[in-house]
Amino acid sequence: MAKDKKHQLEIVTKPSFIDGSALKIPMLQILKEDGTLHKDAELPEFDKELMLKIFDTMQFIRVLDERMIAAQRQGRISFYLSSLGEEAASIGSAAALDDEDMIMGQYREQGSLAYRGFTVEQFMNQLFSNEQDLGKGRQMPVHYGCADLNFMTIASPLATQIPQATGYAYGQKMDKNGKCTICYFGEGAASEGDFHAALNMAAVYRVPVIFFCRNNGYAISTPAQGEQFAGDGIAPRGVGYGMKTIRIDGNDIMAVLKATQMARKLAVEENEPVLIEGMSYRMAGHSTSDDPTGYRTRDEEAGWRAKDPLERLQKWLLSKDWMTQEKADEIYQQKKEAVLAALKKAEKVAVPHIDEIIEDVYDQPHDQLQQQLRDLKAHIQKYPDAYPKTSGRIEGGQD
Amino acid sequence: MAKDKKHQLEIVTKPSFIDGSALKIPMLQILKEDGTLHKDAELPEFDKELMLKIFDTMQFIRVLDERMIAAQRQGRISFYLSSLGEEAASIGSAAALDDEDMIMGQYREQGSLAYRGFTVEQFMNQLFSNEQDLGKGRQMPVHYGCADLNFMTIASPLATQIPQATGYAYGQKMDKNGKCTICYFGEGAASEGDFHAALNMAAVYRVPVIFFCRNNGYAISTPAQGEQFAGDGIAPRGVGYGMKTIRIDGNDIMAVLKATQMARKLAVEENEPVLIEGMSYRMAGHSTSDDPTGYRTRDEEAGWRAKDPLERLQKWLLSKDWMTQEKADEIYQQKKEAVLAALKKAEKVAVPHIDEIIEDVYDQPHDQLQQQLRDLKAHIQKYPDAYPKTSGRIEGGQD
Amino acid sequence: MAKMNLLQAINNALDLAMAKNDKVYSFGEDTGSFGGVFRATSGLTEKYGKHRNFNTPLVEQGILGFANGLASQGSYAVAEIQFGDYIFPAFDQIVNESAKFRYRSGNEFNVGGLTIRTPYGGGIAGGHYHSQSPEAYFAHTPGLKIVMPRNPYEAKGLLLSSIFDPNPVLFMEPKRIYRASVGEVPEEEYTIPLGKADVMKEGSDITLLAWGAQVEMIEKAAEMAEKDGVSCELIDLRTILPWDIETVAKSVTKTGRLLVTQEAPLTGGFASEIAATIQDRCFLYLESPIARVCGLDTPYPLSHEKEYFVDHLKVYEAIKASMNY
Amino acid sequence: MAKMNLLQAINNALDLAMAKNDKVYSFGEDTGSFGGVFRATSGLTEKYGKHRNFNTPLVEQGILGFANGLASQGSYAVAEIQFGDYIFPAFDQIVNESAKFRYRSGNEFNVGGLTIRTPYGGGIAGGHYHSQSPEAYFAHTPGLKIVMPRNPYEAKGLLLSSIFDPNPVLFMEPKRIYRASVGEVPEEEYTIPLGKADVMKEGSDITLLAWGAQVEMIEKAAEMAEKDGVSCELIDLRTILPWDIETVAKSVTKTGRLLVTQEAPLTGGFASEIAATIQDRCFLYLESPIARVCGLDTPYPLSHEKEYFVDHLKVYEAIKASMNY
Ligand SMILES: Cc1ncc(C[n+]2csc(CCOP(=O)(O)OP(=O)(O)O)c2C)c(N)n1
Ligand SMILES: Cc1ncc(C[n+]2csc(CCOP(=O)(O)OP(=O)(O)O)c2C)c(N)n1
Ligand SMILES: [Mg+2]
Ligand SMILES: [Mg+2]
Repeated sequence: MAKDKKHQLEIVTKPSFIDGSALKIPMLQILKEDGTLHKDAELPEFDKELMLKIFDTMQFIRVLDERMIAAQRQGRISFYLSSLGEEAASIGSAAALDDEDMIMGQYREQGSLAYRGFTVEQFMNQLFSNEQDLGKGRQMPVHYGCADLNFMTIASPLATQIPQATGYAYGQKMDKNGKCTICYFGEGAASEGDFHAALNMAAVYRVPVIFFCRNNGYAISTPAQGEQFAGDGIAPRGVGYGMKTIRIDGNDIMAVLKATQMARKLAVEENEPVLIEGMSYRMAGHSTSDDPTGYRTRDEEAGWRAKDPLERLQKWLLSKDWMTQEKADEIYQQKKEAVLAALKKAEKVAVPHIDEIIEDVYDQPHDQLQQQLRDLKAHIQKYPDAYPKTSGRIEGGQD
Repeated sequence: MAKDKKHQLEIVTKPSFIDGSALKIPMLQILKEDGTLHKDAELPEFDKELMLKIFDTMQFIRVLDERMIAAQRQGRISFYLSSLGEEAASIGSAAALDDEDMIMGQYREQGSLAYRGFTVEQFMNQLFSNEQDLGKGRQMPVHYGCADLNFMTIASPLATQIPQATGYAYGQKMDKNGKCTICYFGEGAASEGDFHAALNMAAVYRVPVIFFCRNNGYAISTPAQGEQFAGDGIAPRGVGYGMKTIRIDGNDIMAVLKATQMARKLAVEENEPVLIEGMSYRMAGHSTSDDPTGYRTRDEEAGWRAKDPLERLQKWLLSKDWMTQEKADEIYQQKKEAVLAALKKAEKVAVPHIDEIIEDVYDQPHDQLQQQLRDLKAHIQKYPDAYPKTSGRIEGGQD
Repeated sequence: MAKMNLLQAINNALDLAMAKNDKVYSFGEDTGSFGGVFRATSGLTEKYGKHRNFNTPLVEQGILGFANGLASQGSYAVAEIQFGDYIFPAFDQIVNESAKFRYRSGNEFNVGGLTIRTPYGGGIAGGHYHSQSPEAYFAHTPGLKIVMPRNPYEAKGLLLSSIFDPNPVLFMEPKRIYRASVGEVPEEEYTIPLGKADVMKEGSDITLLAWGAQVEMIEKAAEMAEKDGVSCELIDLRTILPWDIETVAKSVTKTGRLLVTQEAPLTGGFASEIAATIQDRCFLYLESPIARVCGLDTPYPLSHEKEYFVDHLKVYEAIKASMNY
Repeated sequence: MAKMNLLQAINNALDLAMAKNDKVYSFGEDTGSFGGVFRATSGLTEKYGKHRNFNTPLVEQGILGFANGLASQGSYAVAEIQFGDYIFPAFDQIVNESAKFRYRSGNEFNVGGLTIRTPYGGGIAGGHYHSQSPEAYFAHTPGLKIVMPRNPYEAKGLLLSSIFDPNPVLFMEPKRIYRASVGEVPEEEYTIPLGKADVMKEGSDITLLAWGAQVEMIEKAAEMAEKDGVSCELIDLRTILPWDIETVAKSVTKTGRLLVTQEAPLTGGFASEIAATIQDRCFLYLESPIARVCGLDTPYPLSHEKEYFVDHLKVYEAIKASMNY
């Protein structure tokens, strides 16, 4: 039975309206923009191997993003969406997790997936919607998913994955498997009703979930501050839900690592859901369909380029002698070649067989679906030139 | 163009997770439970006439609620939902407004409507769904509405009116008419996605709206604390949206008046949306369909009975000599008689004519609807005994 | 066998499912220890604990978002929406998420363990926000199954099938007959296959098709028509999506006439889908137009509920019209 | 007259509406000074200020909640949903609120000033979350009007009618032909009445019915069929709800055959409603079953878009099948 909360409230006799100024939330930063550590900072747990793996992954994603934006311009893929400038947020947080923790992303977290071991070939197969794509070519580019790597398939509708993460984490808690769920989303998606539902329910049920908001300043053309929200970003909302909350420099790999490591402990050991707000900036356009010059200045972009997470990490690695410039260049070169090779290979792979069109609607296609497929194949066979990608591979006559 | 907010953030180098304890919001109380004023309290603006009108309205609503619960038990109406114990919140806030401000309620704000001058006959016509009901008998009892009194028709889906209030207030702001909108809802409804949308948008657009949350401890059987939310109620959410916020004793008519008067000033003069959380208790069952003994204790109810808003006000009025016990008894008696008389009258009024069934779906019924009505009337005429409420009033043969 | 009403049969099915598999969870607004506003989940918290049957905050989109996530994790999530009229805030989670979860992931993930229970329908003086029959809103959505039982026996068997079916199922409960419909129900577990209509009674002149609470109307109307010498074949569709075209087409091929009735408004209702399909499948056999006996194209009114209600008299009149065409 | 593409025609209609009445407001995600992801609202902020054409936060249920409230206040609220696929979070505000606002209040209040604009449809390599045609989801909702234009001229006239129509209107824009469809459009204000279908071409053998972008398919298919000697009557339905039964029934009474095509999946689509109604109205005149040429009952796939697409070849084959029945 519920406690009568009211009796515990402090009483005042003079009205005073509080507002956002009642709660200013600072930002955790460990690695400064110049690549040196704050003196008194509390460091995350790490070793050389971990930091090199993170660097390697960041470099890979940087190359993949740059290369695929170009590939889209050349008309080789239909669409691309890069995580330029936000690599620390996704990769650093993935590095703080157990590989069996579930990842539920928005669409700009290719870094987390790469960190888990998704291969460059797997990326390419999805981007080219070919028959080797784990998603069977059904979704637009960058909608990755992989059950083996505990990376939930990305879907376009925004914020829907947030309450799903609460539910997934509930199952983990009930299974007592010591795992948690991390859920990424943008500050724009945090305006959706699903966000509100998700965080409130997670706090009520005390499930092991980490909500990681990438506040990158924009939702397509809409600036966060003043047009997406009027308050002090997303973090204060966590306080409202009674949830552990922290704001971090999302371009600081150390802050991301540290906060996520601590959040995971809270989640898994104390069933405390956690909200992390990572402050960052979307360096590229929203996607290849977007041109940001219509809504923001080059100056603003330049200001943020100085905070680049990859350069920052590289400087630190160099200063620590865990990396040399030659080695860094070599990694870059090697990633470029791998991406190019995989791209060339993937674009030659055929699209899925037409039979796949009715699979996975249900666990088994029902009679009407099977009939619809038969009719479609008969039609394709009548007009093979009109459907060149699939007509050549329909066997015999009408089956 | 958006400011780069990030540069204004304070930086910390040691992680610390904040939570609900970072923001404890006190409760404004002016009139104590014993009916005396807090010594140092800041009083609202009022005069004798206003306080007597408030008292009169509270007494009316108390009688109406009690009498209609009984009427439902007798099978005279199908459903009722009382505001027992929460009269101060709705009536006190309505009393702080301009009569041309829009009221958008949830369903437990009959007090606001009565304060505006909805007559006992008008209440009864709605409760009996008769042909004099302004709502044409289309909705369940207690779904009042009245354009003349600027009281938006109540609808059952929860929380939908909250973003509507934001939109309504936007129109008021654009019209520069100096009016505002008040929007009531329960702490349960505040879990809906529409709540989140509404408050965030109101803060972004700076519209003249007062969000009045009646936190009465329950949503049907679900206790607020711990099962509806884990945080410190609804007020801290306002802070998250960057909105002026205050928590008050919802059973204290003075606190309600004071907070709403100030909120209205903020809304109308400074285009500041305001969130008020009024702490109260739903003394009766959720509705006549509910029996609260299944989910809460008599003790808990008794504890709250001691905080009754009507008695509290009466004590204060008596102590101030603005009221005598005889006068109070007389008002009570008079309300009882008025309610009974109106009830007897309204239950004899016929239901709306069958022609009304297709009206107001669109501004004009289209051809198919007119055909459907003709068919229905022909059918009723074939089986007049099966549709006794309407069959007697269909003119002539098939028209 | 035991006498149960429809609510008890549903409660019993939930009980058996939760006993059988401890990854079955039941939740919704007020469904915890209180047992739900209709009491469909009563006793489950006592038996299975507050982590397996529990209250949710008041947010339908959250209930379905949570349920989708829980199901994708491998659990059986049985979510109650308090009234069918309040399912619309969850529309996106159902139509864009539940229904497309498997397809969009190429079967890497699925929410097959999801079942959504919700009471639907009119005749309870509920006005337009406690009376809607929203099945057709969902029937345009490949990936979903939709099930609507007509009585306690069917409800139990179909609900057990729905919970363990490897696809998301929307299970709509006819609340008008929650207590009124009483019948013999085996106490042990049993299932009724989804996607199969039930030919309740054979006949030769006309096929009467309904689902859920509306089945009572074709039964009563058929009784009246039989007295006029009309031989009616009665079919309960049971599953709205994917629906059993074969059984209906076979029946209409035989009788030459089809009447479909639904509580929901005519336009865009599921009766229209059936009529469209059957006129195609049975074109040469039809002796009269397929009749749809449905709600008016208005919201569900309160004071004119009796007039609005699609009762047996309206069905009976439509049978006569079809026979006399 | 000026040459405009469909987007320009819409932009022009918005411009004229805002110039005519200063209580017309336009808003949505990214629709402010940026002009929307398709640029339908570009230039409006410059002309009418940031209070009349503006961005919303990213929350469709909020956009519609806000729009309902604004319309109930007496304003003309023109809300854009960025893609038809993302309208579902607003489903409750549309189906339970906009549609029932006038009815439930006994006409004390209404949201007649509401117009919802949203691009819909496939053929743009968008996969199942940028290709849906959700009109049928709304067509089961008395109180709403649904309008879908086929070209720039129609789009402008119908949008102007929609904005000032005293009922809430869902205006669905065929995004595949936003730029591809170009035509002569008068620069001044004009309207095209809602609820009236357009008989684009008369014919005697078969009636071909479509709406929005799909009209192009019946035009192309008719060209092919005419070469085979089949005389086609072409109708653009224009308004899906309430729809123009009379015009369609009259045509089918004459031709004896009806083909309806839609982009959306077959089951539960609006073509089914049309088939159900017309088989009833024109039973004795039909020479072959009413043909529905529709999307498969699957989500809209990406790599098989061409195969999934309901193209003119599929329509043409269905014409032949109907003629040869
Ligand atoms: C429900 C829904 N509404 C709208 C969109 C269209 N849309 C895609 S991305 C986007 C902006 C998202 O911004 P944010 O959440 O901040 O993430 P970011 O792109 O900045 O990483 C919008 C409006 C969508 N995908 N889903
Ligand atoms: C969208 C929606 N979901 C569920 C309901 C059913 N319902 C009616 S009242 C209620 C509880 C509301 O509680 P609260 O908002 O706290 O208001 P109170 O009744 O306490 O005044 C519920 C669940 C509804 N009317 N609408
Ligand atoms: Mg963003
Ligand atoms: Mg409450």
